[in-house]
Amino acid sequence: MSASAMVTVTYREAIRAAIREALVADERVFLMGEDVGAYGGCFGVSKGLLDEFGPERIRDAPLSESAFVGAGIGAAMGGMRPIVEVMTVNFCLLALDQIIDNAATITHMSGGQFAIPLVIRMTTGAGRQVAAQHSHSLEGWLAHIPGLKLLAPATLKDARGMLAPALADPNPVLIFEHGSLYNMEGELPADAGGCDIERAAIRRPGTHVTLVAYGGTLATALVAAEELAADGIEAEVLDLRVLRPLDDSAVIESVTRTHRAVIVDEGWRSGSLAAEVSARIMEQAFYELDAPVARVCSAEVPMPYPHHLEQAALPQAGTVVAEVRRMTGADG
Amino acid sequence: MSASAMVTVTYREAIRAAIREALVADERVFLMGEDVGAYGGCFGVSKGLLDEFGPERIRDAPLSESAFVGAGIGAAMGGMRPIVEVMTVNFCLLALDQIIDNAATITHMSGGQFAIPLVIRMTTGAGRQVAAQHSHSLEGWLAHIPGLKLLAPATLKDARGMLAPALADPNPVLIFEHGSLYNMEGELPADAGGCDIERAAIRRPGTHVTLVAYGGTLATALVAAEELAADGIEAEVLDLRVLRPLDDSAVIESVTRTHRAVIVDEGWRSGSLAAEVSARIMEQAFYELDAPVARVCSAEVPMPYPHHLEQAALPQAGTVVAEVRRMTGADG
Amino acid sequence: MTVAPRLDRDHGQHLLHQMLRVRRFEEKCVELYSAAKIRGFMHLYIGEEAVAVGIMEALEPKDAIVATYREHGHALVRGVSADAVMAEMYGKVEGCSRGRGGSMHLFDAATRFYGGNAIVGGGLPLAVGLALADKLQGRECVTACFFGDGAVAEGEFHESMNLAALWRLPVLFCCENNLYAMGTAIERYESETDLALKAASYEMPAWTVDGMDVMAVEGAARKAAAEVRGGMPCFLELRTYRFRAHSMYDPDLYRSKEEIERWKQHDPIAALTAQLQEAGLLSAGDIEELERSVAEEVEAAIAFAEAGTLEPVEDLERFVYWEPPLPTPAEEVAAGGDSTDESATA
Amino acid sequence: MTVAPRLDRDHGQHLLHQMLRVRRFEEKCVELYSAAKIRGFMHLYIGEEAVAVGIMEALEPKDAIVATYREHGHALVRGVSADAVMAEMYGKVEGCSRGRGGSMHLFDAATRFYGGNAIVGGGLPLAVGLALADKLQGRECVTACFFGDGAVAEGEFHESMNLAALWRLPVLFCCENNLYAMGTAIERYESETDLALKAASYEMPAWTVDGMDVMAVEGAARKAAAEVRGGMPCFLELRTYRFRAHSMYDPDLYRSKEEIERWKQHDPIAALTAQLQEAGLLSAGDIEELERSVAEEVEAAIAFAEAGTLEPVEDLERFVYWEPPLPTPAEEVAAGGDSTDESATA
Ligand SMILES: Cc1ncc(C[n+]2csc(CCOP(=O)(O)OP(=O)(O)O)c2C)c(N)n1
Ligand SMILES: Cc1ncc(C[n+]2csc(CCOP(=O)(O)OP(=O)(O)O)c2C)c(N)n1
Ligand SMILES: [Mg+2]
Ligand SMILES: [Mg+2]
Repeated sequence: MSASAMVTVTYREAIRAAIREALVADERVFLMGEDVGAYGGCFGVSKGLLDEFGPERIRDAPLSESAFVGAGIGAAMGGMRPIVEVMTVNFCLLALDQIIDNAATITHMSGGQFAIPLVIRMTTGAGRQVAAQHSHSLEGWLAHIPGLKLLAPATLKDARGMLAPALADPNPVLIFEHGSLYNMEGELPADAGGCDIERAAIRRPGTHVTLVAYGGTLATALVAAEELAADGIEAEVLDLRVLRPLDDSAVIESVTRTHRAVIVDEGWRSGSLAAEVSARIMEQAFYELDAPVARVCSAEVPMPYPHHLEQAALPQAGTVVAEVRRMTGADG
Repeated sequence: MSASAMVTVTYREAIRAAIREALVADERVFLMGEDVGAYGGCFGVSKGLLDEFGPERIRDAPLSESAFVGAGIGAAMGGMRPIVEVMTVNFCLLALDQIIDNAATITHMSGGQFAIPLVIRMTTGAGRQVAAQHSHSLEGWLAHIPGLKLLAPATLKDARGMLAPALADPNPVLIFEHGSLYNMEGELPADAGGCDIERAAIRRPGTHVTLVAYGGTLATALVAAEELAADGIEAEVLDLRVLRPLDDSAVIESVTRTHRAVIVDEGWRSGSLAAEVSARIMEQAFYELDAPVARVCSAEVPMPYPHHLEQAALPQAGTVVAEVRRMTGADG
Repeated sequence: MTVAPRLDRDHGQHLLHQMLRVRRFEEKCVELYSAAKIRGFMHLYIGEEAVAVGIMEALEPKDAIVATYREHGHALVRGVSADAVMAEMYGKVEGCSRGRGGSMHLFDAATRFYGGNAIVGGGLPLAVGLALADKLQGRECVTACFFGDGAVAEGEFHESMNLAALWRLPVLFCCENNLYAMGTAIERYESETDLALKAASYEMPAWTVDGMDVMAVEGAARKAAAEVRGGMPCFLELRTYRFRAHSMYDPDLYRSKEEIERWKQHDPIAALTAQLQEAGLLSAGDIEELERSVAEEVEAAIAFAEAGTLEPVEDLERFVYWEPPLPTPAEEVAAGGDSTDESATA
Repeated sequence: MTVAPRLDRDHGQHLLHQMLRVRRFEEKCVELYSAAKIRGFMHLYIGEEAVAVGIMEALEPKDAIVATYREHGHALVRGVSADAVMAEMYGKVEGCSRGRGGSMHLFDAATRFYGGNAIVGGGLPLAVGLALADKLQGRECVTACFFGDGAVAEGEFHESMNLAALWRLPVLFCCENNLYAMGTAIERYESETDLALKAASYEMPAWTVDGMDVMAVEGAARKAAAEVRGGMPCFLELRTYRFRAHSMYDPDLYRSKEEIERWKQHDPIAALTAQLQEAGLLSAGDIEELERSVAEEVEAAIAFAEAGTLEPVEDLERFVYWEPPLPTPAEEVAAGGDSTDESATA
């Protein structure tokens, strides 16, 4: 297979390839988390890696989120390059003290003496009827914490490319994989490598409105944009990619051209990342706006189990379309 | 002492009086937390209560934040009215799974079968040079969670009055006491009782700009307002009081009159409650604004120990004044 | 600890009936899952029925239960009707959690069934709190808290054990040791696999019980519950095994077919059936009758669930905060005269 | 476990010197706190010096240390200079954490001193991770993790003990049992106060040691450290007592004056002094000389801190993310030839 050949992969396989590559490239890298080994990862991401790399480097951890996340921090300080998998974002609630008070803080608190080259991966998001305790979408909320970097790969390229630069980063980097994306399939160059982990990306250019999305909502925004295009409304879709530090210049630059914005965010509306984006547009592009910035977020309810209620709680393309029509006066 | 006599009390004493009253009034009420008993409470709030009510009702808990917060939830479901003290907001990071996945969720997840009449008190905020791990201001961040109610008493009256209605509420209510307020002294009626826990309050009327504040930043906003008044700028100071559900109608009503707003918030800027308030003004009062809404928040840094850096990191009245001058064109 | 209660015909058949109810109910659930009637995560209790059935025998209606996401059996045996459980799994308003919870979040105030908790270890502090409430209110109740072996590794286990022992709270800790936490075998995540030793380090009485023997479980539970009512929390390690995968998503590749087959030799239902037959307490006709009544109950539950209603989308944001009393689904069901209530908690 | 190492003149005086350094340093800190030179929370180690001094004797420069907010002693004895510690408490750039951390957050990369953690139990997972890094990189190092008796109640203690024992990580768990967690006596928050039993439930070797006897601590530490280097984590319960209040804010009303006085009879410094004198290994002149050199060190540290610089406010947001190598304050100090380094880790 030539270097530039394209291969068909899923999001899951892209992540696995990135982990595999990191393990091969650097002896200091290891993967640790619940069921990453014998089970092959709760979502099958690490399938086969135990056989290839053995139990020291593909390390099944007890149900002890606080301790193994903290151990990842310590191992990073001790010279390793751990990839810690917190099975899903829901369980990181048990490890937040370690993440916030150690990972995000020790570099500063020590006056810059210690780097924390740690990567924490988590599956996030709802949509599979797994109800209130298993459907959190907390990445936007965690973006509040200084000292952390947060990434949300929404494309195959990002799934494949974000891990390497995250591991090379001397700071704790949290990568959020949206559960609905694992089976997404597409083409990637066989030699696809790292990508930048600093900038937002325009996924669809447009001139009438900016749809800001990330992770699980990128697809929603793209669907909405297609629908709007049928009406002659050209929406620009901006994928934040990096949730902290936020690439607000990309947002401002786009809104300065389109004069309108809708933020599509799976987090609960109040205190969402969408609120932060809205506030930054307020502060940096108020005089550019032709209409108030709108948010399409999750309903403020613990996720209900039934399909129809779950879908009603999640941001839908139809709602985005309706918001845009309302703000462009195209609704009647 | 007649019923309407005024007494001089501190914020600490006002809270103690409220706790005492609740213990006397209702056998189901008990106080549980680290060092609430023999030590008298980390900040002296519960001093004397152990002697008066005994160790069953003033219950010293082990260093086990997750378990005793969860036990408070269970006890509330079991018919009690627990007041759980998490010594400081910093340590609630160890109990967030219980707070988010049980306290905030069980009522919904059970289809409305179970009420959770629980009160959790925490000291919050910085300003005492206790450095990064002990200076968090997370109440605005926690306001993201549906199912919780969050209160921030910033006055003696609220310190005295918020507990009773919080205990009467069938939902988990978190009360955040700002550490800098405990020694605040003033007058209260001897028979001061409960107050509403639904509405924001105007602490100073004004016409030129709305300063939105809560908890520890109310004093900052009031100082700024005084300074602005000397320049002929009349700032309205709105104390949010309730961080969830947010009384946004009060915010919108005020901004509709003043056409300008600055939000003063001790939380880190990105993803702060101030962002949410700004976004709601954007959505509900965009066309009323004469200038973009501004935020004065904490610098995005784990709190440094030295006094001068800590003060530089915290929202200061001078910064608020400068923001207002800038947006009113009064800065030169 | 295998003080076997007296095995008479009625009691023996009652235990068998309860285990069969769980087994057949869940077997149907598998079909319904394939038919996409049930969705989300679903965890089967098949193979472990003796645990819930044996423990519940020692509980009274005033007692409380806290369970995990693997709790269909506990709910059914406790007396939540099969109708309400099935409707819940269908996401219907008539479900025991009004359809909001699904398989992992069965709740029922009427039988003091406090969930259905899907965070491993997350139910333990709740159980401690329920027991504290009972103690403070002078009620001589037991709170039975079920959790897996995997939960023992969580910090909340440790904190909860200490609180319960320190404050002498009436909690019956029931550790369902099925030797695996998802795909990780216990010896790969616990440095000390004798779980009773953990309890000892909190000064809490503890016994290890053959969780495939319903009579042994009942005996241990009765003894432990008596201690608990006397004011001393107890810990039971119930050695059991799940015959099925962890959840419907699990390809079950981390353990051998032989191991599963070996354990199936200890099927608690087959074992009790044989024991009763040997003792002449169970005829072929009895078995037929038990199976028939169970099948009827399950079919009725499916019909009930199918006929149930979906919550209107306009009501999406209800129950985020508590609403003043309306009749709960469980109360409605109870008012309709659900007869499994008494038998289950007898 | 009191295998006393040989008590010769040099070694005995060295131990005494180390304990005196901590004691006198902290006594000065109290004055400086009253003078508002030091602020925030400050927790004194006075009375507990034998623990840090004895343990550090068993450690080598390649080993790592994780401590709590009560860590002045650990830092000093480990070889972080008194200058750097004092400057840190003054919040000066010359401090061992550049002034950003203060009393509770002493860090020093040069001596592998990983803080200074003010969340009770929060350091334990870090220690496990540091040990894991050493093990994976084939380094035969010990990570000594200090924590209080109160931390034993936290879930993180349990999770960390299990991880270390399960993976056989070279962690030396040093539980400084001073009988109180703030104002709560151990029997009021632990159902089982024999903490060695906790370790047993993870299959981890454990000893209880008289923490007021520096020779006993050293002996136990040497034995345990040897085990740890051999690949088996160990747990030491060091029975000690703090003579002062929990922190500068604590009115200390939860224990009796008599209890404190009784413990002061076991002052580790007085005890070693008497022991050395009895054995003829310490003259009045020696004591004078030790006190003089310690006083000099402390005075020099104060002068150093006073002369230190405050970080410019413009630099407020530095170090939130890691910056490419500049010489750290500790390296600058080390380059300046700080002589306590060798003696402390010898
Ligand atoms: C805190 C937490 N971490 C991880 C998970 C994912 N998870 C669900 S069940 C399970 C295994 C639990 O094993 P065990 O406690 O033995 O119960 P069993 O499923 O065997 O009944 C895991 C890892 C979870 N639900 N909660
Ligand atoms: C998680 C957490 N909860 C509460 C506190 C507040 N606090 C600080 S020290 C302390 C007592 C700790 O006691 P112990 O572990 O015995 O250590 P000691 O202070 O006696 O050395 C408490 C409750 C904290 N720092 N962290
Ligand atoms: Mg299990
Ligand atoms: Mg202590």
